[in-house]
Amino acid sequence: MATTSMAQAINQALADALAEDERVLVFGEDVGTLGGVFRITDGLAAKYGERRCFDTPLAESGIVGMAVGMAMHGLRPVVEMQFDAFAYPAFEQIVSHVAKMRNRTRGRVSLPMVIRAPYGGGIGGVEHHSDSSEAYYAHTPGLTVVAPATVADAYSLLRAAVAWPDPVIFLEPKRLYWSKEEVTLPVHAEPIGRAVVRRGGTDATLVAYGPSVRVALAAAEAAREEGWDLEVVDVRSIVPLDEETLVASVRRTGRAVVVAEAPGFASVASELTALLAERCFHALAAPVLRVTGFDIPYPSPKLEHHHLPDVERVLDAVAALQWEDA
Amino acid sequence: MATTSMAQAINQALADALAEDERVLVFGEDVGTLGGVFRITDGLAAKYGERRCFDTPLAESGIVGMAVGMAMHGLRPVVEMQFDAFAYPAFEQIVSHVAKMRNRTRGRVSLPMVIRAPYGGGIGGVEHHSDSSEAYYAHTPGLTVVAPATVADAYSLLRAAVAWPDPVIFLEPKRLYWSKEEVTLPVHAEPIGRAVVRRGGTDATLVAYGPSVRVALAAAEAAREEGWDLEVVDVRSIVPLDEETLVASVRRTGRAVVVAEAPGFASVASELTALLAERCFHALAAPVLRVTGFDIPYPSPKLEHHHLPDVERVLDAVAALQWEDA
Amino acid sequence: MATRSKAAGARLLPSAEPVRFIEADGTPVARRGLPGGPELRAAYRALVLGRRFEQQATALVKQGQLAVYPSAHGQEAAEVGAVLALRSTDWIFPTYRDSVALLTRGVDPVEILTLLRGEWHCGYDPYTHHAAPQCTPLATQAPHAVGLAFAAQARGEETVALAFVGDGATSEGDFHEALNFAAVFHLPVVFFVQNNQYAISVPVRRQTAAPSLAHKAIGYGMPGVLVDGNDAAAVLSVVGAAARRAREGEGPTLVEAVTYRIDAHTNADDATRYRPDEEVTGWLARDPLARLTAYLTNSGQLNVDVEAAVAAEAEELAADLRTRLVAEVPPPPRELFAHVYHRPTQRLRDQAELLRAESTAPEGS
Amino acid sequence: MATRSKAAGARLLPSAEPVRFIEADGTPVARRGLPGGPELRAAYRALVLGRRFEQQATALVKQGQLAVYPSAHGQEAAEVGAVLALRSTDWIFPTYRDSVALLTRGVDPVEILTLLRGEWHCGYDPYTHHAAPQCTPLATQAPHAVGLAFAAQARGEETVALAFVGDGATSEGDFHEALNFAAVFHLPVVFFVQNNQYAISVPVRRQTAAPSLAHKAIGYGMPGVLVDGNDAAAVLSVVGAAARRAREGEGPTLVEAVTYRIDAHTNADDATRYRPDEEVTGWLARDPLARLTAYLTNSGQLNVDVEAAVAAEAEELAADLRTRLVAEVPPPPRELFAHVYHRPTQRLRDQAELLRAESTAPEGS
Ligand SMILES: Cc1ncc(C[n+]2csc(CCOP(=O)(O)OP(=O)(O)O)c2C)c(N)n1
Ligand SMILES: Cc1ncc(C[n+]2csc(CCOP(=O)(O)OP(=O)(O)O)c2C)c(N)n1
Ligand SMILES: [Mg+2]
Ligand SMILES: [Mg+2]
Repeated sequence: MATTSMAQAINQALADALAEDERVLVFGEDVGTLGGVFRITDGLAAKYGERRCFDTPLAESGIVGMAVGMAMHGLRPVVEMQFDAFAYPAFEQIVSHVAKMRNRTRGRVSLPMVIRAPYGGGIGGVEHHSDSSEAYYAHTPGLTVVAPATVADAYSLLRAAVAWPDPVIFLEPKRLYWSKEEVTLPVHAEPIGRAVVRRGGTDATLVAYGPSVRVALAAAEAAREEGWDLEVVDVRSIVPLDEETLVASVRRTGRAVVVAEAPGFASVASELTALLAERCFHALAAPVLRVTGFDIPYPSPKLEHHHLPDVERVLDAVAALQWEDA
Repeated sequence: MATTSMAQAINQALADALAEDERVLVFGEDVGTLGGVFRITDGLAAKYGERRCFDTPLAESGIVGMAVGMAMHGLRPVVEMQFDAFAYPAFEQIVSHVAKMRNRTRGRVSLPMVIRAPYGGGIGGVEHHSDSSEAYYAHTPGLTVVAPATVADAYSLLRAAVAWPDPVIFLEPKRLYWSKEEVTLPVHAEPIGRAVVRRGGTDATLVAYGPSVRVALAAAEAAREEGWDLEVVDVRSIVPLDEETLVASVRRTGRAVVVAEAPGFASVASELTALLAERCFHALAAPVLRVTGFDIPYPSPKLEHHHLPDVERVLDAVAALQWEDA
Repeated sequence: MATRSKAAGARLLPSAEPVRFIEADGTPVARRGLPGGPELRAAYRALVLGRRFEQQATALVKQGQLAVYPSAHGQEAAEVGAVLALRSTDWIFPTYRDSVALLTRGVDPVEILTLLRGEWHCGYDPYTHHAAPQCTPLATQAPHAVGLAFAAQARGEETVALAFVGDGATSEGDFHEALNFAAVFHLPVVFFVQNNQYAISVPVRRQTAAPSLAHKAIGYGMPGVLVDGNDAAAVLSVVGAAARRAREGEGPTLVEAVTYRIDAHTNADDATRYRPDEEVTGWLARDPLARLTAYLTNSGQLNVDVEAAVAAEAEELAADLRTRLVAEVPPPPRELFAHVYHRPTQRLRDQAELLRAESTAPEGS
Repeated sequence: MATRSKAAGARLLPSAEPVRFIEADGTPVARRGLPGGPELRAAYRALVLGRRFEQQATALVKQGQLAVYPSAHGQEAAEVGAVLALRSTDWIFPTYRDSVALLTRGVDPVEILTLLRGEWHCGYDPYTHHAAPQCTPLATQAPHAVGLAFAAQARGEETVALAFVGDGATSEGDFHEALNFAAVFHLPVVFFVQNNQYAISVPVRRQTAAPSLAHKAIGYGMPGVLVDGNDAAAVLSVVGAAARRAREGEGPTLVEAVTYRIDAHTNADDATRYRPDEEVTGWLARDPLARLTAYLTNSGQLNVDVEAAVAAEAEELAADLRTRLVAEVPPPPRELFAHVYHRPTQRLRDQAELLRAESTAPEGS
């Protein structure tokens, strides 16, 4: 067992994909010579050459649009958006083409491509460096949206994403880049579309994905002191969503809190809450609650800790699950 | 009382705003000489001059970005996106600037501006002409998102939007442009942020906005035959949301169906469902159900009727509200 | 950035006047460079077929058979010339306006009209024809052409990618980004701008203050060429040269074809609201088909037999289109869920089942 | 589109060599057009203060007082020259890199650093200083400058708007759209591109294949000017002329200031990964402050007393900044909800209440 960071795992996944499949290309802003501002593509240009890993001019719509044309013609582009807020210039390409090409052509033209973006907050980044934009993509039919929470998943889900026949938005929780696990790569590739129970429990279910999984696990740990035995489900793949695993857990525990960093309004957390409330209606002892970012622009570094869901706030929500009714 | 179409009401609202406030400007693609592809700005350039209502080069990010600069410096731009799917090129300007400028500057720089877009389907439009993009905006803190459903509201809410101190995304249900009402303009301006009960009822609440309000009303009418007395709430302002009116209605009826045209996943309908499920938990006799567009790219004209929520589908959902439990 | 000299730049500027081989009345400007008989007769045939197709499509709109039709009447020489200058393995990236280009490429007219008939978003197989789906969001197809050219080059092909772009669409950010990427990566792309003088109602002088759209090329370090878009011979030659450059590894070219949209933007548009009739009349006198016909006839390269044969072929195309189009049925509703992903998600399967159940439920239940 | 002549276009092209008034060693190239003593001494002062500010900011990063600092070391002449060429009522639209421009505009250094200290997104009042918030999403400030210029013109003001843009940011679609809008509406805007040779790690030759960035101007029908960005006198003069043109109703200008980013992109960046030390050394020899100092001293326009006074002022600025910055406290958490809308929505009031309740709850409860 080696100690591996999430950044290393993603780097390794890209390297292995480049090595195994000559159709794979990695490009974006500063991903070549520099190896990316987070060093995720470090060494790839040197090892696989400038034709396989390279820098582009500074234009995100151009990057994604070019990837569309490449994917149409037999390549498997993996592009990096430097931060997820800097993918917004590419929004039209993503929504109107990336998401729709297969459907538009009745399945004749598919777009096997991956758009990677470091996402989420908690790193003390100035404005525009801490957005969580998964809701925009999750709401757009045709996109596959994946957010790993562990080092092993970062590797295996990225490998799965590169091999996936459809375009994948791959959201890398940037504050976990330097988090480490004992894991030897390559790990067996988990298929896209399966949630996982990270921790079994009987009293209530915490549902989370990406950077919030750690918060949920820490909250579950802390909840033991309060006498609550909490289950934690890691969604992993937002689209397609593994409803069955989520529903089964909440039907069993009868209570649920959804934890996510993005502003809560009209969000992925709204969706998870709505569907659990609907599908677990008869099993619920309390309403499904949400702990999300506030409905505000992402705050400055010195204020972000107020905004981010933390253990305390999750425990407060758990406490509000009407235990007296039980 | 005059018979007025929604298109006329919006035209009149723009004309009255131009007449009353010289800081108001109307611009976009084809809004000047042509009067807009839906003729919404018909006659405005002729009446108020080319400096108040004019055509721009064909670039939506430029249009919205220019409006930001104007709003910073004392004007009140009202821009038209030709169709809501053609606002996607402006997404970065909208999310990273329009929505954030006031907050960024601690309230010093506000952006009183309106982005109008014909939205929704049902007009037999080819690809990209029938999107419903409200979820993208509703999820973005800092934007006010309004969707009128009636001729009178189209007038009064647009007047309120132009006078509003914050940027407003004004979504005009294009398939209602030619729908008419007996109404004499100007009508008393409703403030932004209030939902309205369009039809009282006791058995269940239908929650809708924009083009779906008509569907909900028609369904409520049809439901009488089945012996159901349905209440219909028109959300009108998605952000800020009048939770109290919605919650009060559903607490009273104990049942709810949310109707919206956009794909349902991670949508405004998800939010409405989640919050009603949470806040009305003890009053609910059945889960809050959703009737939305499918999670697919908007279909071609000959297939769109399969996709759009219709009376039958709403009635099916109402039928599924576990009446046997009541 | 290669060199900083003004001269280096000026070399990339377009000529003052558009390249023209044949005058509006059919008189050849010069013989040098003029494409030969077989090539021009092929263009003639494509022009006739293209125009007949357009007429038929317009008639079908009137009959309610098409949801909408954006006509390229007046622009046929540009449409035809650009496509015939390419190899059939070269890719084209057409817009909603470029149905004649697709017809010239050999796409079945019925499949071209699938989109406008409202049955599906694209009726033809892009791979069969090396033609991307007709693109509606303006300028967004331009970076796709760049990416395809990149992939072709990476795969060692000689493929060229040609992106059709309207004058209005040159104002979009994607146009800028695409040209820049093509130039920086030195890719085999031809950006073919049809300046038909209008973006719906907005005239090109309100679209740009530049001396010409072709002048934009220098800002990317690629050559810009102005060509008379109503002269099929000139378009063939200019696009042919651009494609040759691309194929020989000399990078992208920006071509501006100066032409005119004779009809309204679409049948739903009323062009009298924004342009005078005289303007249209003036351009009708520069008709691309009449021009080529006159030249070929005057120079003895076209006789009545060929003319009659092509006319008959055109009528047959129109008749066949009418018959087959009305017989077309839209895809079954379940197909709405079939192509969103490589296989439908559980959620989509549930939604498909809901729809199926509705349609099989007894009426009124 | 005005005229179609090649000449009409070529007039808009930049000169082959950047405009330069003072050589790197302080020798004047020519006296003609050289700004006078008072103007250059003001520039000298601003350069010294700017450089001292940068040093202090870099030191504060090392002490953990700033989250990040993107230094403009090496670019001070461009920063200072562009601002001093304007009137104080003209608006500037700076990026994250343009703190020295803000300092030159008179913004309190503490307020400049609010952003980078992580306390709020913008620390100064844009209206007090006619300076937009420092902009991070690349090129997005350019259309804002266009809109502001439009509004100023509509209100009958003489205001000019100047947008700072990096070389990398010229590749973004918003750059293209902004220049086009400014030219079509003939607005009083100066697009001031600081070509500091890199966009983080990407050199400008991978950003564009154009002869120069200034060559892009012709594609919009506006003049493009190349200027030595390390020569404060040249920048003052070129931007001054562009602002004059703008004010006189002659429309926008694109200025490319050729300069160099001596430091890494930010403190978080490691520039040795993508550029050789010699390159930096070469540019250090063209230092903007040394150049102006040499010229002013050699020509007797600067004496040791003035030099000492400015140096003292710079030290005072740095000391004051240190003291006041560490004393700064971030806004109270409730302010997170105060400015999202003109008044908080019910939802935001609820969220503010949640946060308030948390902070007043007894520890561990
Ligand atoms: C991004 C985007 N914005 C707006 C539209 C709506 N629209 C369709 S065609 C058109 C005019 C296009 O003009 P031009 O590029 O000159 O092409 P032409 O129609 O003349 O062939 C507009 C504004 C669109 N399709 N895409
Ligand atoms: C839209 C967008 N994409 C990416 C980034 C990330 N980013 C920040 S600075 C930078 C390089 C900018 O280079 P340039 O425009 O030359 O300005 P400089 O930093 O050299 O002053 C990049 C890629 C961003 N801020 N905005
Ligand atoms: Mg046009
Ligand atoms: Mg730079």
